[in-house]
Amino acid sequence: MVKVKVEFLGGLDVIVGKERIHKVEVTRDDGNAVNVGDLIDYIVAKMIKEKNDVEVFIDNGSIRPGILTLINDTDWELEGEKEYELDDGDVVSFTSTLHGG
Amino acid sequence: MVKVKVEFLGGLDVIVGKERIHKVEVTRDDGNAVNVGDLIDYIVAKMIKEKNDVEVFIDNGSIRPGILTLINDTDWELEGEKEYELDDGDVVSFTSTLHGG
Amino acid sequence: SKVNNESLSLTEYQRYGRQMIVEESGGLRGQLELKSTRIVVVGAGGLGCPSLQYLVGAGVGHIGIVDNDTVEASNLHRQTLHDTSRVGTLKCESAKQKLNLLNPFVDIKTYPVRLTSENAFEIFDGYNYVLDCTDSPATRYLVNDVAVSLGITVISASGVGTEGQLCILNFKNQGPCYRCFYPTPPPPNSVSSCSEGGVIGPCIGLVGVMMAIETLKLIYGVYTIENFKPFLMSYSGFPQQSLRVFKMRGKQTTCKCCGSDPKITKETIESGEINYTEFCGQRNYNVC
Amino acid sequence: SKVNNESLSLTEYQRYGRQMIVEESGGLRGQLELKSTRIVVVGAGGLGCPSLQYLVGAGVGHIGIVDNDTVEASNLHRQTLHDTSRVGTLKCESAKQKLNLLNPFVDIKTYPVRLTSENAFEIFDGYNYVLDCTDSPATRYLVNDVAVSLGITVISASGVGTEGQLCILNFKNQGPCYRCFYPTPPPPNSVSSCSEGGVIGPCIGLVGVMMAIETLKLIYGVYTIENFKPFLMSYSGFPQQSLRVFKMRGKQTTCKCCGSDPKITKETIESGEINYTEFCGQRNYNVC
Ligand SMILES: [Zn+2]
Ligand SMILES: [Zn+2]
Repeated sequence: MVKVKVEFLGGLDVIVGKERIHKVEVTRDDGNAVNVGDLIDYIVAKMIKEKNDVEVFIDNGSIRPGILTLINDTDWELEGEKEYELDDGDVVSFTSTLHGG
Repeated sequence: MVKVKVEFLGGLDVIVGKERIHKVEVTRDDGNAVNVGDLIDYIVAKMIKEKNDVEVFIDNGSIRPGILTLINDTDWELEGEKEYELDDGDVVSFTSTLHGG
Repeated sequence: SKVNNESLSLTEYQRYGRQMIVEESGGLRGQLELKSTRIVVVGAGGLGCPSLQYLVGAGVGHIGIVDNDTVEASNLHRQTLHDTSRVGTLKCESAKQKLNLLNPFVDIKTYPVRLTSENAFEIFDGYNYVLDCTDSPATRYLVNDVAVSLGITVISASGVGTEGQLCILNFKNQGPCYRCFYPTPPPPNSVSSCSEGGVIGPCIGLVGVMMAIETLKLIYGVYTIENFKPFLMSYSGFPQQSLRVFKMRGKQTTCKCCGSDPKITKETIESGEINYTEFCGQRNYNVC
Repeated sequence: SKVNNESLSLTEYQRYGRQMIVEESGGLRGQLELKSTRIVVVGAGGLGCPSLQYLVGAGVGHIGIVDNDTVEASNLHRQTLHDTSRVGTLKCESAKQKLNLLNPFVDIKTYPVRLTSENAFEIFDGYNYVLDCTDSPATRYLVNDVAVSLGITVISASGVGTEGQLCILNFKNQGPCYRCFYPTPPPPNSVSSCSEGGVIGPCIGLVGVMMAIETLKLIYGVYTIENFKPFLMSYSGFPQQSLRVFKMRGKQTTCKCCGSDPKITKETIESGEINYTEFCGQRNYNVC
């Protein structure tokens, strides 16, 4: 079990009850360390209320293009993406890329 | 012995070699917990190079009017001022109040 | 509520539509709040120019501008509401002329005077908010004291070099005032203005834009007695842009201005008993 | 060095003195760098207006403005360089007229066209920096690709509602480009513009001012190959103003634009082989 903070920024909070910041506890049945992939599954299964909002978040089995994923304010690409093993207190942020000018 | 980060903002870095951020270790001979008052004494004794810069920082035995003191981004008035006992990792910030417009 | 019976014309709907559809703006209700709000801006310089542009653009109904300085070419890198053709003319008039063109629906009044103990009450009376865009400690104390006495919330900011600070003072008469934070003024020789310390135009400009944003939030009702926590924002432009929010002390019962036994009142200010020049120390400030 | 043999006249010294005395500006050397710098700004809207004001105020010598939109009253809450008297006229011309008055020492060129695969190379060629102040993904990819191909550093920003983002792309041809961050475009229906999503004027304005500050830092040489770390700044105006700096990936060797085997080149862009509309999906963007 791991306790982490999850943030939905850049308007993405609309898919999770309009709350930008969520504190969640995620467990794995097999007892292995919980990674970011598990957290994404948890968000889809437990946090996104409307099922047709899932496609705003997930595309083709991964985070939708145009959404940046940050682990402790760092691009997840530098941290191992879905394989990053979460620790208590980690902050995972998802932010929609903005296009207006 | 305590390891803390000390910041000099709003132009105050001029009195400490133009470096805004300093990591310092402060000890007390009597073995008691190191407080913010001790840190201020340490800054005056060890960090301010030019002795006539001390009056930029200290006035009448305390921090000069016009300088805000923050402990972990909180006004020190809420944290016990000089009596606050420092822990490893604490951040103490001094910032000159600006007046330009 | 201070919303009056005014409504929006079709032309106003079209002009403000892009902000009214943002949820945080409160839609029509928020726009009518803006329209009925009266704001006085002290100083049409590096902070005042961008604040005024966005407050007037947003449709704040009534704006006062207090400034007796004239435009200089050396102001224009940061005071972008003015222009070269206005050098030598009053900043408040230069600003008003540009702002009228930006948004003719806003009523703009100019006060081409230096704010003093004698005139401040008359100028501030009737305004809902004061923006402190001035550049000397003495004027900052005066703005604060008069606003507290009249029960007006102040959006106060300052900057020099590449840094800036912003706070909300006397929030609904419950929040701390400038003297709660700074009971004793700084020694006069420790203060530098934009003219002598220098300033990077967009750094002070960014702080002015932040003032407009905080003002809109006050008008929209984002801050309430329940959720307001005293803060001071500290912005730094170089080497990396950063914005920190410090949690600040609340109203001090011992405060001479807003505390339980205030010595600073309309009477003591207007009589000259509170002497700002003496309090802050004699020093020549070059105009900013 | 790209500093040419130009010097400053006494009038210029007086105009820029307040920023030249700030240490971070590099004094006379920095001012001459500004004077010899050529910047093209794509979009004279909510981001472009404040960026242009401060870059022109600061004395950047040569500015290009690309925009084929005309001013609408609904722009004015956030596009404060324009005004009511200019409604219906070209934004690039409206901006130029104001900016010339602000600082007659700046040479301003207008491009009243929509940026396309056909004209982008010709427009960008010769500029030192591109400011991406546009409002659709297709144009953002085009700006990026052409800038990378020409070896130009891009200051890219965007905003909607009360939020904004900013990054520096293709820094000295070593930093990541837009396609390194976003190899696949977002689905067209996930994108909202300022017109349809709405925007609070000073929130997008603050991001535009941040662009000017980043541009000045690039010109002053604050960022170097040695110290530059890719980042993305994320600004939020409500409920509390916050600015976060995310640490981002570096240049991707697999990037189709700036990687080791680029498929996106002057030839494939200009021939239309790289089809931006198809890549980003068909969708009608209302002009912002
Ligand atoms: Zn007080
Ligand atoms: Zn790339």
